[in-house]
Amino acid sequence: MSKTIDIQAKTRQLLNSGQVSCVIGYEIGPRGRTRPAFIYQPDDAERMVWNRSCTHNLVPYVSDKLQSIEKNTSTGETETTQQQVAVVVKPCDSRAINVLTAEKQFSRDQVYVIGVACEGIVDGAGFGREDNGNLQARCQRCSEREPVVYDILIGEPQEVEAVDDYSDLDRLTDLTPDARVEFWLSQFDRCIRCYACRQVCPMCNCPTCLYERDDSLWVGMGIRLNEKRTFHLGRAYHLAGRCVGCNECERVCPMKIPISLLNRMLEREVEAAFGHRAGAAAAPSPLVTILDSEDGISWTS
Amino acid sequence: MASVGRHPNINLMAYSEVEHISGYIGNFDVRVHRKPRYIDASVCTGCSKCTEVCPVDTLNPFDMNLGTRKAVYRHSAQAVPGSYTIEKLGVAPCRNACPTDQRAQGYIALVREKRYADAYWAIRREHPFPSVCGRVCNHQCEDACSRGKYDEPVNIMGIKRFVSDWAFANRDELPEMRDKSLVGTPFVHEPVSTGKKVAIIGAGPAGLTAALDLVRLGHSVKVYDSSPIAGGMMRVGIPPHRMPDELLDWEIEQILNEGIELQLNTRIDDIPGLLESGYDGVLVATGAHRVKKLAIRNSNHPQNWLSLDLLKRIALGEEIDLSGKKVVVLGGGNVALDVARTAIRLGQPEVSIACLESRGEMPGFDWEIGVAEEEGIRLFPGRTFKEIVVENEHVVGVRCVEVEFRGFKGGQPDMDEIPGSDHVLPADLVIWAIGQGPDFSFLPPDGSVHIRYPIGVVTDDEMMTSLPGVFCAGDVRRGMTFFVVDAIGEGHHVARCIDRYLRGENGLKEPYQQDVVELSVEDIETRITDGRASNQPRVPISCIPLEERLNNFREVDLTLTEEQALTEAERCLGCGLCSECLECVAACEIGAIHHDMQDELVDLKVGAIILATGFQDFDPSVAPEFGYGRLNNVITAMEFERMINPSGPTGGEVLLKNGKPPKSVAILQCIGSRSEQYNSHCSRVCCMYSLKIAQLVHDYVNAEVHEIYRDMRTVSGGYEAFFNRTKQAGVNFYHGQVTEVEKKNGRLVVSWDESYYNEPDHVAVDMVILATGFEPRDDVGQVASTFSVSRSPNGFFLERHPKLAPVETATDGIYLAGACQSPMDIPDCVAQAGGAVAVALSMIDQGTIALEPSIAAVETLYCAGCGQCVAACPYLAIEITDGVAVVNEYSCKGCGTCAAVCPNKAMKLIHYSDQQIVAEMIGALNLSVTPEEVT
Amino acid sequence: MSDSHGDDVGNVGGLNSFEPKILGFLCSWCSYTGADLAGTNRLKVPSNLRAIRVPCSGRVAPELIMRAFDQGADGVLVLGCHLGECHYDNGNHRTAKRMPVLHSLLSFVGLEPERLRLDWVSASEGERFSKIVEEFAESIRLLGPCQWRPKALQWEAENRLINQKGEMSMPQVGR
Amino acid sequence: MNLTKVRTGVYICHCGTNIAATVDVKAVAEFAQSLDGVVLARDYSYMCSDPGQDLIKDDIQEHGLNRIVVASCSPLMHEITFRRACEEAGLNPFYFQMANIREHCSWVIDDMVLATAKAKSLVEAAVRRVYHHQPLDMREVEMNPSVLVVGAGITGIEAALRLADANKKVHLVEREPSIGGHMAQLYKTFPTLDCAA
Repeated sequence: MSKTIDIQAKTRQLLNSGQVSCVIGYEIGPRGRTRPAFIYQPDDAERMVWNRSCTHNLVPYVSDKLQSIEKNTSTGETETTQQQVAVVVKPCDSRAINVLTAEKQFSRDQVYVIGVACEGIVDGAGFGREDNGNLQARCQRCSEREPVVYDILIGEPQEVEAVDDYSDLDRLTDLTPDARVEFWLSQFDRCIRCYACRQVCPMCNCPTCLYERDDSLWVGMGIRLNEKRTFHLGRAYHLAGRCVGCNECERVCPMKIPISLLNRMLEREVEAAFGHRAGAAAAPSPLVTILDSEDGISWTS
Repeated sequence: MASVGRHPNINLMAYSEVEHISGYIGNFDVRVHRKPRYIDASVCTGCSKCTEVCPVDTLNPFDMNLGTRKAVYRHSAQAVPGSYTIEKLGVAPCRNACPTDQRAQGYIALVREKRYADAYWAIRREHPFPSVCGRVCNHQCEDACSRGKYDEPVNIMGIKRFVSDWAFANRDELPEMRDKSLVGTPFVHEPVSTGKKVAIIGAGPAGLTAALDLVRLGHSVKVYDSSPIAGGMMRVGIPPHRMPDELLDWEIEQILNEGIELQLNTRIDDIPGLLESGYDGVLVATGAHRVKKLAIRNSNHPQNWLSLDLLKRIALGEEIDLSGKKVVVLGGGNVALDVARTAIRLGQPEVSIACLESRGEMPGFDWEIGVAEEEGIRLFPGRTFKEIVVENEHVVGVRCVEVEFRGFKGGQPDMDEIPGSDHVLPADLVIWAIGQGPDFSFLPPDGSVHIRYPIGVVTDDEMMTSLPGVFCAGDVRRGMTFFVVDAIGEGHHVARCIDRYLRGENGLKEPYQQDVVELSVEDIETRITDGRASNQPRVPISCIPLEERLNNFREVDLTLTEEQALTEAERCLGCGLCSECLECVAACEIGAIHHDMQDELVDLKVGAIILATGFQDFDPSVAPEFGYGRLNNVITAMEFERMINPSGPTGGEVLLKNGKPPKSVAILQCIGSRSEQYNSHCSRVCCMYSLKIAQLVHDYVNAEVHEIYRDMRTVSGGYEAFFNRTKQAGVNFYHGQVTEVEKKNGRLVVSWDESYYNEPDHVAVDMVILATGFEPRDDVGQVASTFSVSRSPNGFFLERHPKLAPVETATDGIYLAGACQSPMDIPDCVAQAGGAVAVALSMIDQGTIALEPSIAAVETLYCAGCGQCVAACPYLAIEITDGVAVVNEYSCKGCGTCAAVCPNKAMKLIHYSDQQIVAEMIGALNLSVTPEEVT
Repeated sequence: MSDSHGDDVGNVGGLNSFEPKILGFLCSWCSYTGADLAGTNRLKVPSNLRAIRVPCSGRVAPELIMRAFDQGADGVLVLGCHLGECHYDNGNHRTAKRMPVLHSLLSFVGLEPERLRLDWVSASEGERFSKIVEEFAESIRLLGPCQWRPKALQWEAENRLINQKGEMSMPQVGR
Repeated sequence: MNLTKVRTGVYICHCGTNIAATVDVKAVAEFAQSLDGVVLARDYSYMCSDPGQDLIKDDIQEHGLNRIVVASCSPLMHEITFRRACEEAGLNPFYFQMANIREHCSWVIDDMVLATAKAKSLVEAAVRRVYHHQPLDMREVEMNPSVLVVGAGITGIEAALRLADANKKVHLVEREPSIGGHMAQLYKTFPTLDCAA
């Protein structure tokens, strides 16, 4: 319980001091489910809560909240102090902040980061099915229990021995190419292009997504199988070296498509080739910078 | 050539290289790196006076290493620009390691030429006390000497002592010191007075060095010292058996003769008073003469002497007799060793040394500890002193306890006493030598000069104390007793600081430090095999036999004999090539030589670039079958060119190794060309220049000429006639492919096969000339990537089109001319030069240039401002302004990398847009006509 | 233009002498000039290659390559200048870093690794160009026609998510 | 891209026998005629010759063509020539695309059928691409009149002097302390054996 009290106290203090105009955190919804909360007034602070179902990655909301501030400041009020937004982040979410600051979506001093030492989120969180008691897949293999970037740390990060051997990928890499085609076609076939995965992803910040345009240069508007496959592969490639592995895309997918397999395969590939871990530091993705000598890549087939 | 130097439109940048270019046709930004000549080209008249005094000889690459030249040289007889150049490879490690920045390689090079007087003055220009440092220095220069990586370092200290002793011996006939100007300042006959007065307290190494430097800078200097003789620790700290004092007195006398007032027996107590009484600056250089004692029982008993007191009384000539006494010297450093070896000479008493450190870690020189033991001094290392045992007012011993000592931490010894190791060393005289500290009593009592008690006076990084105008240098500043050489180093530095304080910005700057030369073992071996350094082992310092040292203060170490000094000087590898002996600075009357010149970077804006970087000759040493390098008198064509050239190394005489002209010469063609192992291309010109060589040999050397050729390629007008003229002149021609050149009974036998006319397949001659072919320069790859020019299979630069664009490259605005594009003779080079100029002019004279419109363009509607394109652009042509990417139209060259990395395809490359490429792709893949009827 | 996804599923090439359709992206400063040089030297180059000229290999976006396979290409060959010789200084560095990542993504999803190849050809390497295209065409011919596009269309036809009876089929979730 | 507005002219070049020997130019022209947007497809012996270029200019005027595709040699050779031809006929030079059916096709493929098939797909690719071409103008940029000459051997010296005499500012950069290069080392030079200085 102490984390909730600390977060509430911090929220009240930030809002009272006027340092931030909005605090993004978690609250319990009317039907008892944990959901994102946007607190503007100090006395709403007690709505803030922290429990083992705080699964949502709140970083995507930061840009929207900052935009809304710019709007009202630009309407004539001479807003001198640099208005900030506060956001509650788990260790995996915190890496998203580094990636987005590297990609100039907002500057680091525009965000007051409330880092929480995470003990892992329970499986089934967000859907009111928290009963089966074990952790989400991403938490079982996660050993980074302290956010990489925070202005205040809530709670004591414990030392956790967890190994990420990417075993979930081996199941696929052992198959023959044809079997893999079959597997993925069966998965993509179920996709209904609702774009939930894109909406929840902090890295997908394009104004109008390439795969939602009507010039049908890349993908038509229908839900033909090769178009769906192109959308998923294209999005996976765009996340290479940028995806922080918060796995929200897979959680929210109504059709249960194992999207994280694509992202984690690329995560392993980029780490092996360039020693780059997305969001570990505020650095651009290695795919855009020039080769330096120790990159593992000497592509002369 | 001369017209190039004087043409108003040509900005000639010789001795320079292009480091980087960017931009595009019509608007190239070029960065040129100008290498330092160390001679002001605009001032140098080419009078070559500097080469007359330069002691360093090196092989002359212009003469294909047949002749030698000096370190300061003119590139060639008709060089344009005609200015001389000094070749420096960098700072020699010995100079870099020396606290006084002494240019050891300089005076060693002068000794090597037996110019001992010049060597002495070269030392004295920057080191006032060679006799002292020739004897007692801790010679860091020898530890850093590159020779140490091969066998043993050069005996630099020994050579320095030899020079100073020689100068002392010949001091009456010594020529006047030619160049008294301070190193780093332009040459002046007499220093120009600045009207500033400086008072220096303390006539030790630091004080006197600073005094000398300041006088040479034109300030008037007065030195005060409380003791009756000048020299500080050099005079009272070093006993006569290590340093006879008449040498030091002579050196101090010479310093004073340069216009320095010395007032001895004067203790200055009122430093602010000096400033008021007309001195513009004061330097405190009083050293560290207060001997320390441990506060143990009876340490103040009269039979406890202080180390410096004994040495001072000896220095002032007092007769002391310690025969029959038991003397114990406390302390393990150099001062303790000096005291012990002095004591044993005063009547052969029983002398022993007791110290804290263990035998291996005693701070004194290892060699001197050994000598002390030889002279009968007993060592009791690794113990501390508890009490001076006194019985009926007489000292009888020192109670000690053994310790396990681990060095000093924060000034306190870190040790553990070994229990039960208590014992008494019998002694009736104890001499303290555990360390010295500065005496601060003369400083103003109001504490206006801050000190860090007990260490030393506090100074800022301009060596100034807290009292403005009062400077401090030497042991009084650093507390710990250092070596004489460190004090001299501080003296030089504080003199520069005072000069800057007195004269503001036209004060003397800190010297610019070039990088240090690092010789690999291979470099060392080649310098020895080239004969530039001898292969002799190091000559050690010898000393007088043991018996002659008893009860007298004759100097123990002997100086090197002249032969020994010369053999040692021969061993010096000459690391920096130019030895920085600075002889040339004085020799150049017009003052054009500045040894601290620095590299320069010049930025230019140009419209077009013409590459005419040329070729290099094939090096036949990689082809053993021709015998080059293996057999005498097998030379390359360029070596022949230098020999027959009257301004060449042999003055136009073609000579064999034995000095006689050859009677028969063979010229072998296609060396390194048209072969699978070496270069596959034909070098085009060797046939013709071989004919020329044949005629020259025939006419000037009147020797029999045999030319072995595979094909006689007389490619353009007049060449066939030239071939016929050569034949008529009586030159013998054999067709064939040379297989080997061997030495048989004194003559060189060339044999070949594949002969058409089955003539003889071998000939015996005196000399063989190899017509070596052309190949790309070694660094052609690096030059190609600097100008982003691609290369043809044989390595030369690749032209845009072999027929339609021979002088252009794939990049607009960058043109090729001459042999850098492929081997060609002089007429072709001149023609290509004209061609490249014509194409360049045709571009430039248009005034404006039309560039392809295919550059990047942003659809701001789709741009998320993520900046991935900014990181991807090789030309930094994109910026993010208010959240959206903006392309700089002029620096974008249209490579399209940004269009590929943009996740949202907001970035478009005009004329290569995604839409156009996808359409092209669909068309290309619509193989609507499948060739069923493929046979 | 609308029939850009023309269903030419049928004429995938004669059964006996399968002629692979290979799409080439050639950078105009080095590999395109190298290809021209192969032509002027009359070297033999398989006819399966269809070259598209791009200013730099850095221009070849991964989406273009995925679109090529989607369009029915049997093999995609990207040729650029050797590292360090790029006319645009370091444009080809991005290609060198991007291709292996794209390559592993596509083979992870089932495309045979041999169908995509990146290589460096300089303006004077005519023989190297013809050797690379020959090797590549031969390796694609061994693999046979690329099933990437046809499989997707055929899979979709048989396993329509909502079958004719209107029930939504939810095959077992692959975990 | 509304097809009706695009009127493409396709020209297949024989290049003497260089192309016609292994590519059935007539079949390719016929195939081109059948492509969308192509109103006119011809084959001619030497497109880069003046009559060849006049063919294009006249067709543009007479048939109101607004796209031109020429299937002949490498664009690195004659793209500029054909662009100038379009420009002279009043058509924006960037409404033009080339298909390389010589260096990439006829010269490297022996089998007539395969070469013709490849030529056809290259032509189709060019035709489909030219739909999307935009009218563009070359960018005008000021030229800096000075020249950098790297290397001061006989070639560099000759170039520098010529440029300087043409009143251009020359920056002559030489690595050695003096100019002269290899020639300065020579005594006499062939064939006239005159002095090398």
